[in-house]
Amino acid sequence: MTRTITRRFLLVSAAVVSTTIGAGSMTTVNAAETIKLGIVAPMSGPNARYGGFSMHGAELAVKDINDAGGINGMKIELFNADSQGTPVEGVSATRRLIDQDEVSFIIGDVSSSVTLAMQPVAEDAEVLLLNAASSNPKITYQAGVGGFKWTYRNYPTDENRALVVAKYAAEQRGFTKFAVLSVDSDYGRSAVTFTKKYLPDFKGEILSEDYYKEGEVDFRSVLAKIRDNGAQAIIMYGLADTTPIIARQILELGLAGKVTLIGNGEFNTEKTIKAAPKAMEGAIEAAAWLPQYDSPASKAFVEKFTAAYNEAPNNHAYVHWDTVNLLAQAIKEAGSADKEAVREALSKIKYKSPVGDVTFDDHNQARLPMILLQIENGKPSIKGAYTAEIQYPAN
Amino acid sequence: MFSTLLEQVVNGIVTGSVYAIVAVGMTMIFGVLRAINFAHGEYYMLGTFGAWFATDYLGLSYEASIVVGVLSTVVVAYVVGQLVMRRMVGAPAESGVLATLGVALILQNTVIFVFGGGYKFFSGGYIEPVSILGFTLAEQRIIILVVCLLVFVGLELMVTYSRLGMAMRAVSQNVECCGVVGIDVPQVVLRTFVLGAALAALSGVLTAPVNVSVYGGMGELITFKTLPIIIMGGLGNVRGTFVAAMILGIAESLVATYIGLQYRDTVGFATLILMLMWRPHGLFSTQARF
Amino acid sequence: MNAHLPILEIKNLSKSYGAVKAVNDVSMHINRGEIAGLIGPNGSGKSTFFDCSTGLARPDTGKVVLDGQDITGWSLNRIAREGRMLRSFQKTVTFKALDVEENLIIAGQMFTFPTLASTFGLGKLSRSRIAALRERARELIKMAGLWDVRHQPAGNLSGGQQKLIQFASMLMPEPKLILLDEPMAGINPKIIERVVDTIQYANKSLGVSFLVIEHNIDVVTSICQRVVVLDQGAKLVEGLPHDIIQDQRVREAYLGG
Amino acid sequence: MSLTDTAPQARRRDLRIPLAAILVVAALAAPFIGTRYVTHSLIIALIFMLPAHGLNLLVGYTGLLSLAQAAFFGIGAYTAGLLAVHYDTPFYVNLLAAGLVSGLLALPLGIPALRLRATSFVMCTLGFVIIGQAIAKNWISVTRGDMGLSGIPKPYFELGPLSFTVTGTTSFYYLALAVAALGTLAAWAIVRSPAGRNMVAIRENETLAESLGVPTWRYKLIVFMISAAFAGVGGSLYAHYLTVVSPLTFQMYYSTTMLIIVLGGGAGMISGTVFGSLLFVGLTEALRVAPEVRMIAYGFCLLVLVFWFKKGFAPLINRFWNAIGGSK
Repeated sequence: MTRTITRRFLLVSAAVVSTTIGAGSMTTVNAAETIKLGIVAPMSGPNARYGGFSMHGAELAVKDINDAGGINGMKIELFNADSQGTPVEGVSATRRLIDQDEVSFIIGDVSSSVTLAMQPVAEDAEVLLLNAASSNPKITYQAGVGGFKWTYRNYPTDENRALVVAKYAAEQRGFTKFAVLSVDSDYGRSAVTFTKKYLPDFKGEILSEDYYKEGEVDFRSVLAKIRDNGAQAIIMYGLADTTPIIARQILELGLAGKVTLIGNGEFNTEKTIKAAPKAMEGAIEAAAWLPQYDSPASKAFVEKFTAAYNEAPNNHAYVHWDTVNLLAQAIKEAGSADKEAVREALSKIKYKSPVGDVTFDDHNQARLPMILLQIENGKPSIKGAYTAEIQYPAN
Repeated sequence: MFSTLLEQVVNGIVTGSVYAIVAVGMTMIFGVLRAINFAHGEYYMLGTFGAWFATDYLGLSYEASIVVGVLSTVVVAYVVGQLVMRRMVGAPAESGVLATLGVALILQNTVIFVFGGGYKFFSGGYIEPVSILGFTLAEQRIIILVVCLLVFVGLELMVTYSRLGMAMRAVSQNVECCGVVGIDVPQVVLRTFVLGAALAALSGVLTAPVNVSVYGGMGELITFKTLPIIIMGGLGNVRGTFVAAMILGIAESLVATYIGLQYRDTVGFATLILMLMWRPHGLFSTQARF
Repeated sequence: MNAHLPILEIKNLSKSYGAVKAVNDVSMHINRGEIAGLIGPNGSGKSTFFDCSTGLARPDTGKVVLDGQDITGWSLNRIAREGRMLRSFQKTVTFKALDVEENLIIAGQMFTFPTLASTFGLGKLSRSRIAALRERARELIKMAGLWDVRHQPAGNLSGGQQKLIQFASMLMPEPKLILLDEPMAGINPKIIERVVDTIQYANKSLGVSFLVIEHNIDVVTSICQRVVVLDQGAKLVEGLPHDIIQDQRVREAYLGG
Repeated sequence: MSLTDTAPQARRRDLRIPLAAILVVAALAAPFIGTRYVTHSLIIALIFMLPAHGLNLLVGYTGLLSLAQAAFFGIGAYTAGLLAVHYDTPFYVNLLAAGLVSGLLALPLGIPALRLRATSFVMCTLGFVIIGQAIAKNWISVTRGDMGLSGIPKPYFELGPLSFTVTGTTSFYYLALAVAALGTLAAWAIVRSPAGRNMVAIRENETLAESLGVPTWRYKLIVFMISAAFAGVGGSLYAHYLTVVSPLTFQMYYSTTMLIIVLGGGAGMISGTVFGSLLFVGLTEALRVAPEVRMIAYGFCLLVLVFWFKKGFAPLINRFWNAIGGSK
């Protein structure tokens, strides 16, 4: 008994030690010729439903760039690290990418609180952190001139989005009575906060305010309340996979056509609309991108992604794909993969994304065009693209 | 005013039915094993995934997908039951927590690994609204309600009259004595476990059409919803679980309507804690009343 | 403390469980230095009476006075700690995973460190007091004949040995009074002798008073100076052991019960 | 080959002191041996060691299985974070406040919870985590809700002329090491005191302990508070290290992590918890070599732990420790 247990113990500890050390010694030989890029995203647990798309988007972009001969002859080597959507794991993942894999560039994370915890780590190691999916305004409040020199965000902030949607809904559709049904996260909450800031300008009022937790599936109670309070539109800054659930329940309660969804949450994808066409009709969304966007680059992306992964890309897939391309162009313009040079290049970049030109302000926040669309006859119809300067609070 | 209240109560009952079918399996497993199954929601997820796979990949009808979803879960549950649950007879509570958490991690992340982490859309089922009592419900919800009642009537009968049912009662009363009277305890645990997992899967398949979104992590939320129910229902108590599920369903509905949707997930545990302060031994007797 | 007063006095104790009157208006006392017996057929309320007197259950009515102090409503641990009245349980219980010495040290601890803070090592330096505790534990282990197994986990020992651990444990805090619930149940005759010896040693040399519930009539007659008989929750008779066993009512109670 | 029967009897020497010395030196030199990633992993292990010690007192010594640890961890993290952000208080103030607030809040929570038995108690403690998260999300005026508290300043000490700020991973490692060492010492002092023995008595047999004068109810309550205070102190380190505290701090994942550390290391042993936190962090980090199957592998490790190492690694550590102890 003693012997076997001790042996087992030794075996297990040997295995743990050797994998740790083994992982540590995996430094690549031709470091000069590859660009090391790390992706931090939730890949296990409930949040994996966002991380999976992020990873695929980035993979696709890297593959295309490498197939085309790389950037100035340098290939991109992609490392992925699981954040599980928790700050501790996210920081561990980041640390590992920086110290073990020796990456110079990191794209991540989806969850804002993870990104916020990653920022000081990247800053400390002087590694370029590109965020492509967190919307917490703080991330860029404290970046660039706000402090963190190495954080950039290629994702729209909620303020611009909220303004565009509120303005269109009020001025073009004449809505004045609104109900809030958004996700209970920094994204949902801050978008609604900004909406509240602008609504009075358009004589709009909010009749009820509800936030749902991630994974919520039962909206009947809230929708019944909205039916009874007579709101004309539901302000919904939600999660992509919740939109079809809400749409179906709008249908179920006989609210289709009586109340309109406005906000953001992949209202425009074919599957969402198909889930409840009558409920989605007339919905207004401000999106950074949509699969039907009519540009060759965007169409090519959708096609390639669908072919490679057997499912249509979503917004997370796109933003990560786009951010890899953005980084590639910055490296090309810098003429080298030197972090410092790439950072300089990024600040001055004028990147042509599939939806328009992207530049960065002094807080390292991308000025992104926001596409406003309306669902008409079961198809998204683009009503315009808006870019606005972000106003930063005085520190 | 009254009609809103009535509508919310009905909503709550429908939600409660879903919880009840999942929770009853969990509570029966507790009855025979004295262990909380933190992986129980994963069988709900597996059932949904099986059905999604059947409709999306195999192109089967929704009815056929129910069978595929439940059967595939039964197979997985049988393997887990053989390898893990059977061996947990008489293990301390801590081991139960860790082992079932391990199983949850394995099941959840294997599905993510195989099918990809992204969410899927479930198409199929009967989602057209019908009108009753002046408000509308999807047909599927009526199916859920009916199935829930059938399940509980069936369980009552099974527990009272079938051999497995009697063995389950015996095991939950006293594990030591079962060995003496020739009841194979691990076998009873295994069968109860597979039955419980199948019920969870059934609940998953039935709700898939109205819940639409299918993804690997969906089981965790259901586990958390059912945990307070099984405690309130009196661990191992089938009827108590039914009542507790209905109470929670209705309470959630009312909280979502009159207080705010953001507090909905807290209702279960808040109700549980309040109830435990009032009656530390639960609303119903823990003496397994199968 | 008046030496003439009984060490324990129980007045008009009653306890019901639902409609069942488990103990109905029972009074009794134990004199200082006495070994008293409590007998009665099964279900006569002996255990309930015990539980109510020792704080494990709360009596509905009645009063428990220990050494002149009213201890009615005190908790089990407070009665043990502050009243120095200890009790055993019908089922032999020890701290199974701990060795014999630890078992005894735990038994003495709350009397050496009566405040909670002092057990955490706050206040006066406690090392010498722990050493004294260990010393006393070793003496009692020797007396109980457990010296050779003192470093064995209690759970590994035989039922009889565990019973001895239990007795030795109860002597650790220098108790005034010990209540024994069927100390001879399920142990072999050799150990019975040993237990009897231990009880008598504690009574004579350490001055501990006893109240013993016991079914073994031989033991009762040999050690008890006075016996109380309970039947159906009420006191039937009280008297000298050999008078009691001849009492017609007692015989009827046992046979008819 | 087993360690117990290698060295011949006559030549056995007590290797415990040299080994302990090596371990101390290794702990002190760690940041200079490994990369910063290793240092970071060690910091995480040290941060989790504190709540794990608290949980060990509760589960391992007193026999109360609790999942509330993440709730007190979160309370501690928010307390330290709020103090640091709003009042810019020195580190030790935040740390003590975090421990105090968590410990004191455990009193009103523990009184109803500890009346419950077994499973109900476990679920009640899990409820604290769920409700804690809801409060952190919805009490926006204080916690900033989902926005979380970010930009928590680096820990600084204000000791007259000796004022300094802890910057960089290496310095933080020493800070965490010092706090964890003090925590370990405190836990050790508790379990070695008569109170520790009383806790074990409660674990072994509550009624018997009660009959021997142990005020079990008060002990359970005090241990629950102490364990919460440990979690709170861990939370303050967490807040300062990650610089961000969000409602996500209240999640069952952290509670189970702490439970895995305690049970994996070996419940009812201080060295088990120390070893457990290193093992746990080592394992989760080692599994990063295969991100896709990482959590699957982790799940299997849990099963291995439950079925093959029922008592965790503590018995092995004990045996090893005695084996190198030499002959008497």
